[in-house]
Amino acid sequence: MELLLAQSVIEPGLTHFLVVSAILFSLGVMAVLSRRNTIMVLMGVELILNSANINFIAFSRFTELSLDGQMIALFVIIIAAAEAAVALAIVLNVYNRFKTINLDDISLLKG
Amino acid sequence: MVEAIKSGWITFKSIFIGMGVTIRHFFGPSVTLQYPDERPVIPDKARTKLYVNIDDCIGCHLCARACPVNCIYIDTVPATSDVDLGKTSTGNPKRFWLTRFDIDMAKCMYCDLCVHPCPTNCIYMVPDYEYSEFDRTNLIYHFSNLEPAMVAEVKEKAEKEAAEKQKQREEMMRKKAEEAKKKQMEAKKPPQQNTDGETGTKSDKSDNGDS
Amino acid sequence: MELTTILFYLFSLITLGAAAFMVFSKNIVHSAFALMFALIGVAALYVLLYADFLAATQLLVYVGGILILILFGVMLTSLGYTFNFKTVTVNLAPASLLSATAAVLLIFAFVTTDWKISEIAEPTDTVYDLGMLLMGDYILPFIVAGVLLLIAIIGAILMSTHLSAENREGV
Amino acid sequence: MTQNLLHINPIAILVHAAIPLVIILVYALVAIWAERKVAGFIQDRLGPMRVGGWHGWAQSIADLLKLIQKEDIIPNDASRFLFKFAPFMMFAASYAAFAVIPFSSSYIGSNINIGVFYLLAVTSVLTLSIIMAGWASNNKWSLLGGMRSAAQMVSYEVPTIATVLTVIVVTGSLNLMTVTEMQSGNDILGFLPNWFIFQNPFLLVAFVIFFISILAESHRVPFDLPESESELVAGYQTEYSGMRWAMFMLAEYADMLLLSLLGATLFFGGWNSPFGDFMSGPFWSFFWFMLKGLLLVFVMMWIRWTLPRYRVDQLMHICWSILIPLSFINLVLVALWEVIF
Repeated sequence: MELLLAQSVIEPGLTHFLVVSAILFSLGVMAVLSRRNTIMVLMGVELILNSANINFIAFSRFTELSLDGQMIALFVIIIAAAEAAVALAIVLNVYNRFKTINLDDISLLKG
Repeated sequence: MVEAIKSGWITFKSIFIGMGVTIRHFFGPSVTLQYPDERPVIPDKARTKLYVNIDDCIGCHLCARACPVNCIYIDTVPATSDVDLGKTSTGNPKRFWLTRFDIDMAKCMYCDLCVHPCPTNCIYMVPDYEYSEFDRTNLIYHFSNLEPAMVAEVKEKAEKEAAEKQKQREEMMRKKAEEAKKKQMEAKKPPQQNTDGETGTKSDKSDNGDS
Repeated sequence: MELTTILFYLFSLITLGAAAFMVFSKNIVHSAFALMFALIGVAALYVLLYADFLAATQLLVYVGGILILILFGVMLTSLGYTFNFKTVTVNLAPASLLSATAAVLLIFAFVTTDWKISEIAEPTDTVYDLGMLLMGDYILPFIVAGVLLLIAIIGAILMSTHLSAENREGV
Repeated sequence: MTQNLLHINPIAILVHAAIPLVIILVYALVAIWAERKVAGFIQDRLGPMRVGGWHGWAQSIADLLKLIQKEDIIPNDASRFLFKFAPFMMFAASYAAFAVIPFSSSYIGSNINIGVFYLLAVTSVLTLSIIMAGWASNNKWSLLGGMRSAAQMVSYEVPTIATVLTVIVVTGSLNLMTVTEMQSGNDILGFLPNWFIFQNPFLLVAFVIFFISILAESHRVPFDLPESESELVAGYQTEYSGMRWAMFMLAEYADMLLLSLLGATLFFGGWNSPFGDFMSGPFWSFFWFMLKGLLLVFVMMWIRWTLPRYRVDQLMHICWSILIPLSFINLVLVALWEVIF
C-alpha cells in the first residue's frame, strides 16, 4: 500500500509549488475577468498576489535566491494590506454615491 | 494631561474599590439555606395550612360563615337522644354529628378569618407548607372522622327521631286542637274570633320555643 | 513516503479547491469564506517551504485583517442583510479561455524549464535572518513600506470620514 | 525547528497534541464549575451544591451530559456547511495556539522560534469563525453579535500585539520557552523573582494594558458585547444548541486560558517557581504555571461579577483613543529603559 502510494506520488519539488501557484493565478484572473462585483474582483487580486508569493517563497527555498524571496513576499503582503484598506474605502465611497458596486454600472467617466 | 491622569486615577480607584467590595463578599458567609436539608424556622403565627381538631368541633358553622372565599364545607346531623357525644376540651357540649368537614386549600386565601370566630379554638394553622399535589382535588382536606356506614346509620337514626318527634308534635298538636275544640264548644263564643286569637297565640309560642 | 509529501498534496488540494469554489460560487459571502480556506492553505504551503514567519504573517494579515475588511465591505455594501449576496458573472467564455491559456502556458513554462536548483541547507531560524535583512539590506524598502502603510491608513480614514460627512449633509 | 515537526513520528505528534487537549478539557470542566461557584460566593450564594458530592463538583459533567443529549438544531435558511463548521473552527484556532505554550520546564508542544507571533496569528482566525457563525445563522442578532465581535477583536488585537511587543523588545526572542527561561532566578532586591513584571516599571503598565485587552479579546465582562445576553440574546450563539454550542463554550474557555497563560508566561515568569530553586522541576513547574494562569482566570471571573458592560462606542473609545496610544508610548519607553539600563 505504502509502496504504491510512494510510486504514484512524487516528493514535492520546486515544480510542484510552481504549478500550484500557476493554477491559483489563473483562478484569480478568472475571478477578476468574469465577476462584476468590485469586492469579488478585489478577492481575485488577492489570489493573484498569493500565487506570486508562493512563487517567491518556492524560489527562495529551492534556489540561490535564499531569504531575499521571503523578504519580497513580506513586502507583497504589506502592500496587499494597504491596497485592501484603500480599495475598500473606495468601494464604500462608490457604494455611497452610486448605490451599487457593480463595475459596469459605475460609468460616470465614460462620457 | 493632568486631567487625563486624574480621570485615569479615578477610573482605577473606583474599579479597585468595586473589586474590594466583591472580594469581601466572596469570602463572606453566604445566606443560602440548603432547603430540603436545612429548613427555615416558621414564625409562630405563620399562615400555612389549615387544620381542624375534629374532636373539639361543635358544628356551629361560624368558620364557614366567616370564610370570604367559601372554602369550608360543613354538613351536620343532630345527635339522637340515645347517644351522648360528650364535651369538647373547652367544656362546650357537642350536639351534632359532623358528617362532612371539608376545607379546599386550593381555594383558601390564607386570611386567617376562620380561626378567630371558633368558640372552641378547633380550627387553626399548622406549620406545614409542603403540600403541593399533582391533582387539585387532592387539596380538599376531609377532616370528618365518621365512616360512610356510620354516617348513614346516624342519618337514619336522626331521621327516625325527627319523624318520631314530628309524630309526637302532631299528636300534641292534635290533642291541643281537640282541647281547643272542647273549650270552644264549652265557651260558645263566636267561632271566627276565637280561632283567630288562639292560633295567633299558639304561633307566637312556637316561635319563641324554636328560637 | 513522508509526511511532508502527504501534507503538500493535502494543502494544495485545499488551496486550489477553495480558490475554485471562491471563483465559481454565486454567493459573495461564501466566496469570502472560501478565500479564507485558500489563504490558510497558502499559509500551510509556506510552512512546507520553511517560511514559518511568513506563514504566520499570512495568517495575521490576510486572515485576521484583509479578509475581515472584505467581509465588512460585503456586509456594508449589500442592501440589508437579507439580501441574497448574489453576484453576476459576465464574459464567461473569454475569461475562462484567457485564464485557461494563462494556466496552460505557465504550467508548460514551469515544467519544461530546467531550474537551477541548489540544495541549500534547511534553515532553522528564519526570523533572525529576516530581521537582520530587514534592518540591513532592506532598510529603505522597509521604511518606504511603513510610510506607504501610514499613507494608506490616512487615506482610508479621510475617505471614510468624507463619506460620513456627506451622509450628514444628505440628512 | 519546522523540520523537526515534519520528520518525527506521527504517533509522537498525536501524543504531543493530546496533552494540551486533555489540559483544556479538564480545565474547562473545572472552570465552568468554578465560574458558577465564584459567581455564587460573590453574590452571597452557594452556587451549585447538588450534583456529585462536595459542593456540587460534578455539575459541569452533568451539564456536558445534558448538552450531548440535546437536539442539534440547524435553522432552515442557515448556510449549513458554515453553520456546522464555525464552532469547530473556533475551537481548532484556540487549540492550535496551545502548541507554543510552555506548560512545564520539560514540555512544550512545539518549540518553534516564532512562538508568540504564531500564537497571535492563529488566534486571529477566531474572529473569522465568529463572523462565520453569526452570518451562517441567518439571524439578525447573530449577525450583529458577529460583526460587533469582529470589530472588537480586530481593534483590541492592536494593543495586545503592542504590549506583547514590549516584552519581545526586552527578551529579543519570540520563543516562549526562551522568554520563560530568561525570567528564572531571584535577583531583584535580593528576594523578588526575576519576572518581567518586577523588572521594569513600564512593563507593569504594559501588563495592565495587556490584561484589559485580553479581557476584550476573550469576550469577558466588561467587554462581552458579542454575546451580551441581555441585548443580543447571546449574539452569535443564538441559533446554536447542544454539542455545537458546547464547542463554542469550550473554545471561549480555552481562549480565556490561552490568553491568561500567555500573560503568565510573558509577565509572571511562566513555569518558574516564585521561590527560586525551591519546588522546581518538571512537575512543580507545571503546577506553578497552571497556578499563575488560573489566578489570572480567577481575576477575570472576579471582574465579571464586579463591573457592568460597556457600550459599543465606549468600547471603541477605550481601545482606539486610550489603550493604543498608551501601549505605543509604553513600547517606546520600555525600549528607552532597555537602552539606558
